Amino acid sequence: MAVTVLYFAWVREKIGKSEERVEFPAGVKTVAEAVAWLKTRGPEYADAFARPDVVRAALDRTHVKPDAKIAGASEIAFFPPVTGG
Amino acid sequence: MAVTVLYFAWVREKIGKSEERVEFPAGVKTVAEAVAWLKTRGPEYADAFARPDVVRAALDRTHVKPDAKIAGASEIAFFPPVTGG
Amino acid sequence: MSVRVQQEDFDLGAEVRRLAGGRSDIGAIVTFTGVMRGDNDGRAVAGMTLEYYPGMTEPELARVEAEACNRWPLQASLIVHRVGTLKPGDNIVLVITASAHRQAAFAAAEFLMDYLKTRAPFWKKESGADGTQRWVDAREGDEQAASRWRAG
Amino acid sequence: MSVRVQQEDFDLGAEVRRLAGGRSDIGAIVTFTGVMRGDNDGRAVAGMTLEYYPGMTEPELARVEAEACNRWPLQASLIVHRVGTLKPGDNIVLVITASAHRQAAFAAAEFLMDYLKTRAPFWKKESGADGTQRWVDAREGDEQAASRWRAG
Repeated sequence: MAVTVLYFAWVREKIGKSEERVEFPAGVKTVAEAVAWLKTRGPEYADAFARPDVVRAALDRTHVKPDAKIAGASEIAFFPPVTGG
Repeated sequence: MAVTVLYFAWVREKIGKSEERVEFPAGVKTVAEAVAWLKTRGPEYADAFARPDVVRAALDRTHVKPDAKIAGASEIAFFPPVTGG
Repeated sequence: MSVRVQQEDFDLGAEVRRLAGGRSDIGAIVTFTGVMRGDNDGRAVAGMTLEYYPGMTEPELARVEAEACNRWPLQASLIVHRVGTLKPGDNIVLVITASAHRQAAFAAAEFLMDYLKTRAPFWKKESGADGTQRWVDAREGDEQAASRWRAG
Repeated sequence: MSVRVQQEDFDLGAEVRRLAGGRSDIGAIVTFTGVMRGDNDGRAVAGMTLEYYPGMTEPELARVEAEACNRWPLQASLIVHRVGTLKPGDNIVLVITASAHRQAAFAAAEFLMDYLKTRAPFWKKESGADGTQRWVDAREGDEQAASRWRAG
């Protein structure tokens, strides 16, 4: 299952890209599992997700919790806590 | 002791004037006593002060309670509860 | 920190620029504009006359404003209240508060409006669409709204 | 009822006129303007870049606005949030709420700001006066401010 993965703010800076297509293995079912798997891809990912409780996620542009199922999503985004306003 | 007495809003309309000089008798010490004495001056005063708990007072342009002493004041104002804003 | 009582309309944008323009110590600006509605308590209203107590209303507004500045760290504030004859849709009152943070600006603006409504000597007389006139009654809810600041 | 994300500045007076001008069913208009300060946590700040998530930020703001309209009887509302590069004194965000009565307008404006600060995808990167850059940390106080609306 290939999905578009987006990174924002310091997550984007640490990983060094704002967007990529990712083919998650079949065993990756949830957002938390997607993060764990991404961390194995290289030191820049390990650094960006060093504190996975800090990084927030959205599935198809809706805020989700780490236990959200990624099946069917076409876009996953990872970003720090928001600081607008 | 002669003081300037001002009336506002429907107190003014009922009494039929906005301002007058009044010589209160020596026995009139408080705002409540001033109201009681004014009520004896005619039916228009009796009507304006028919519910003395509703009419508010200021001494020299400061809100006061009915038991405030009028001695020394040069201006007494009577008006309904305020409705600005 | 100033208060004005005037017949003329006010310009919200211009007042905010005058208060906060070019300043970089202000993080939050809250404004409240009170507008005359065309109905009140289910009655169609054609116009309104606002009476005040010259010489008492201005210092009373200044006292209310000073109390807000005592309670919250405000960088700037303004109260403008109109008097005279107004029609539905006309501005009545403007309150502006500016602070480093939004909580102080919001709280101070609400406080100013609550206090102003129960303390500042203004009286509204409405002209109904049917030609009758009546003095607006003070609202019990306004007294309650003001009283919540006394404990705090 | 609308939301906008834009690089350009906004004009408070013009936005209020557009929302409420000529209407006689609105009695209270509250505006909140967030302005960039020249200091943050004791650090002198020279500039700021605001990043967002195109395609998510706008609908998220619209959801926050719809929630406010569910909770309070609003006649009109607006959220404008700037993105891109800003300097101290620049406007960041504008919230406007209009209602028949002031309590609803005040509460809805505070709610919009509290919710926006914890839900809308924006991220601020500050440039210090010393040339260093840093991403602004989310404030614990903002999360607490937003949580008070959940019980009510």
